[in-house]
Amino acid sequence: MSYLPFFVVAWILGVGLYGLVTSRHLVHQIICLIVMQSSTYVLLLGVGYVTGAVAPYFYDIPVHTPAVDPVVQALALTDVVVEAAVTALLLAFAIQAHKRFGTLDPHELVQLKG
Amino acid sequence: MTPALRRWLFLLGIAGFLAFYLWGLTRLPGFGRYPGPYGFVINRIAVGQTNATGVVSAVNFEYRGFDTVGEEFILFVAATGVATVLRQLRDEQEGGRSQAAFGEAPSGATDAIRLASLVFVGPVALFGWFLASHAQTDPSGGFQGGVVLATAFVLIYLAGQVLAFRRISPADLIDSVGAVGAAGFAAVGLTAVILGFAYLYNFLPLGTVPGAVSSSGTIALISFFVGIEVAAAFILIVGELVEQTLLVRAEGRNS
Amino acid sequence: MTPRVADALAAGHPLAVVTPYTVQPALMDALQVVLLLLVAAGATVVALTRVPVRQTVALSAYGLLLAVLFLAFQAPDVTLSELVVGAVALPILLLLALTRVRRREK
Amino acid sequence: MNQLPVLSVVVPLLVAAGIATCGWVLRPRRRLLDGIGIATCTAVVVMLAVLMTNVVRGDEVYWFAGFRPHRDVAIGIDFAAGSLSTGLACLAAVLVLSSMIFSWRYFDEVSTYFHSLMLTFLAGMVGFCLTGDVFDLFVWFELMGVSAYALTAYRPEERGPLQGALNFAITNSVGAYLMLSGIAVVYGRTGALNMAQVGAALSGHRPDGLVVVAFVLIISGLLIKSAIVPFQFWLADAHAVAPTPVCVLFSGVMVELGLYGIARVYWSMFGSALGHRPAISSVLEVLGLVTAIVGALFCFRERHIKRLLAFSTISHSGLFLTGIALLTPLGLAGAAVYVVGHALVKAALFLSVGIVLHRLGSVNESRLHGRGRQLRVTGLIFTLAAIGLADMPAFATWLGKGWIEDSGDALGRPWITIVFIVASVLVGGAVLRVAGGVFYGFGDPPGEDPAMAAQANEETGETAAGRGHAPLSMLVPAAVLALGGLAVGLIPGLGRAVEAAAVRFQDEPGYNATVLHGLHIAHPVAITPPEPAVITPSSLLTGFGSVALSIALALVALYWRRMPALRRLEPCAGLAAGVMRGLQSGVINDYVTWIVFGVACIGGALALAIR
Repeated sequence: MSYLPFFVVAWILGVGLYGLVTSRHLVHQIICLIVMQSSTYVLLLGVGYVTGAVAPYFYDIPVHTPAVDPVVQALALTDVVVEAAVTALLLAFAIQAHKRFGTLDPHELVQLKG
Repeated sequence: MTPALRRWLFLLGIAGFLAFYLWGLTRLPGFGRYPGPYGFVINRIAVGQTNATGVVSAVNFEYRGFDTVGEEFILFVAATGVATVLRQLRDEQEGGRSQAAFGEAPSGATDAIRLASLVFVGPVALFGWFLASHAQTDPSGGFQGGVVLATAFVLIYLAGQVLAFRRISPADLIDSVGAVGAAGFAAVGLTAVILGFAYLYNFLPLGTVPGAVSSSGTIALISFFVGIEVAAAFILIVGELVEQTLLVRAEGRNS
Repeated sequence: MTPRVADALAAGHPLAVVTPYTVQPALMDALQVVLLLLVAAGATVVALTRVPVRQTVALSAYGLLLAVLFLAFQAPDVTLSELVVGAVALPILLLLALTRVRRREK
Repeated sequence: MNQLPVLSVVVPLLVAAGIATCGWVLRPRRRLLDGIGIATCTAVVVMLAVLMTNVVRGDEVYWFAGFRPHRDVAIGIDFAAGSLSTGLACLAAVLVLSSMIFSWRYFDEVSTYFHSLMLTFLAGMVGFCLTGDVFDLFVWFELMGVSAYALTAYRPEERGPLQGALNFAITNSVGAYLMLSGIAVVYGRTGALNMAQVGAALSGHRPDGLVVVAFVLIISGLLIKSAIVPFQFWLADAHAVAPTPVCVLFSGVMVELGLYGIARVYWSMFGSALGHRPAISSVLEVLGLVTAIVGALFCFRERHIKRLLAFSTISHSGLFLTGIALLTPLGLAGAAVYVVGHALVKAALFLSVGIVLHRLGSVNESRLHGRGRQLRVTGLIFTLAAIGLADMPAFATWLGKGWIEDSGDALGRPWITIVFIVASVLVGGAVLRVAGGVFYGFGDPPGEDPAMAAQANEETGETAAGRGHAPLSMLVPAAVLALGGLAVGLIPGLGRAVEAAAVRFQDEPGYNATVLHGLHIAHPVAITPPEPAVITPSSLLTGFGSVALSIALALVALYWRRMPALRRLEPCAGLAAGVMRGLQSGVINDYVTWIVFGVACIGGALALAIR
């Protein structure tokens, strides 16, 4: 158990990269990028977890109750926003590329070469 | 590069990379053994310093508030970028909006979906508002609230009211609102500078009761601006994409 | 580091603080293991599904799984974000983009 | 409290949002919009210049919201402004300012988007330079990146910009996520995000897998941004298609910021923790030298002038990395001065190409051959900047390059000088060939590669071509930048000042004490003692020699068809060109494969060396 989350992190990253490299469709590649990024959420929350501790909300529990790390959660939140922003921008590019090239296959989207 | 060559190069690379990555990951303290100190220190001092019981929000909007300024502007830039890329496409294609496509639901939407969508608009919007205004107490905040608020608008679209969607969210207005949200956050920080404190210093009274909605000073204010910015950015992005799908439909009809 | 946490960790025994959110440690462990394996499988399915529309649906389900996992990691804030973004907002954006792209192909 | 560091980031952000808010008011009032943009950039330049004078005697640390470290634990985010970081931020602001002035009359139509994006880009770059927190570094890295992707696709009505933007965005996003993984890994060990605190927590222990992995992941993201082989592919695609005023920023400073990031994390977080300086130095040096040669070769065979300049940026990025890799104060100082000189002359070159595009409607060297004769002033500026790029003595580029070579010699690595001469002769030869062919009509037009011509011909859309004359708002920035490259090299006492800044930058314990304890370090000490930054007769000799060789190479390239001995070599050149085309395939899948492979190789090499 102790290292299982980190193995899962590496697996998600690897699978995301594999999908990205073997893909023949831009939207598919964008989704693989999302998968790849999701490995960073699991990693962030994984390193900040404390066994047996509570979530860092002290509304109805005493302030000195052991709680998990709030910082990584804030970082993961930022990460989620970045993901949404980058994905939106990439999708806009993909739509435009489709309009200009008539295809979403990265192998045919080649205007610049050499 | 041929596909076979690429595959072999990739498999070789990824094997090496994963072995290397795991070499590092297995030297972490182990799951559930976060060593501190950053999070533990924050957990101990946050409630006393900010009167916010949701420590994650305190970190997001106060201790690491400057990260969030950057994050909001990333979203702002993405919305601007989407508009840059897609609006030109729209202008060159239509030369006037395709009236024919108005008032239609997206393909495949049954009446049941339309009705359900309409019914949900109010509660979803309310929920979004609740989330955005309770950053300091509950696991919520401007970001989640903003997205939920934007979802309410998307429901209007799902309900088939494209015209209504467009009327409630004219692009120029949404542009401005989003920018005001992003600027508002940055300006709250700047106000502290003008008052002679460090940037983003929490200069408002913190309230007396930890966890009350009116507590924790600037956190609630910032969360509110973030909510506006996020909602506007998402509505803008969705709106641009919706316009795109409509355009295509109009094209299909004309040809 | 908070001394209590440090001491408890050094002593190697679980932190026996009972709160409204406390879950039995063994149950929590089991839950986390199951969810982690599901997430790993979910990521694999998403990355290997080659039809973009199906992949988007898979992504939405994967977002849901991640959200539940984050709940088990005691991160309700991130759960909520992942729900609204990963499971709802991003799939909507992707579907809109795919609608646009597919119609052109006709 | 000195508010300048934060104001130089927040002011452009607020103005960007303000411009977007008042979009419908400003859109018809183009001059007002330009004026606001230029005024904001000027304000940022002034603020950063003043900050420069403040930080000469010691780094300035700014804690956001007033959260100072609590018993050596940083609970907030800090900006740590040192001489080098502020100087680089100031350079970025100067380049944004000149691009803004250049685009005053350049685009036929702009909405408010261009100005908003340029200002957020500027804020991202300044934030990246000044921050002292590693996650904050990632945030500004992303803001910079997202603004840059959007700017690359600013003319989405063409095909090239979209492909360029997609390749740019996907490769750099992969890099950003690798970097974030590295940050998370190091956080899992130290529980700190402040770079000084991480450095303090890591040092004093034996370096193990975690430290090596975190280091490699973080620098991988930055190496991708700085276009080091084998991560360089995106750069040429993005530069070739971005609007010319944006290219100035990409080449002049964005790529170099990646290298700055590597130096920053090395000398605050990992330097003393990793140890094994020779191994790290060698790995980075090999990357730098290979990049220098590969970039120069691609540069020399290119006919699309913007792409040619982009490849020369790759080559120079390799040279800068070599300077940093020596891990000596003189090497770092040389790299810093080289970056400044390169940024100024490269910006002048890009702006001149922008004028050519504006007037003649093409960037294809073959088609432009001799047609630039009417553009006398532009030709003069381009030639001056090209000589500067060929590292002519008295230019800042030559000073910086000379110091890196001196430092390499002192370490017993004479091959650095040889590689540097080869790279700068190839790059200088290519740029001077363009100058001679396009603006003076020397020699024969270079053979037209059909594929390359197709690319270059598409490049027309920025402005309606065939303008009567180039306005002063385009010529003046280009001329000022080119002359600036010369002027910086002539500043008396530059060497001593920059080397002092480099020593301070490399003083890891000093930086930590300044950030965490607020101590003022009067006499910083670097691990390697500084060598004198002087001008030796041999550096003058190599400087003039390599410029002479560049000119000779340019002449050979222009007249080779009239030399029978060289015509026989044509098939070999064709073969080499085929291989190079195959590598730079334009397919994103290939680029990501190279990233994975490259990271594995760098990681493997460091893992074997450090263990």
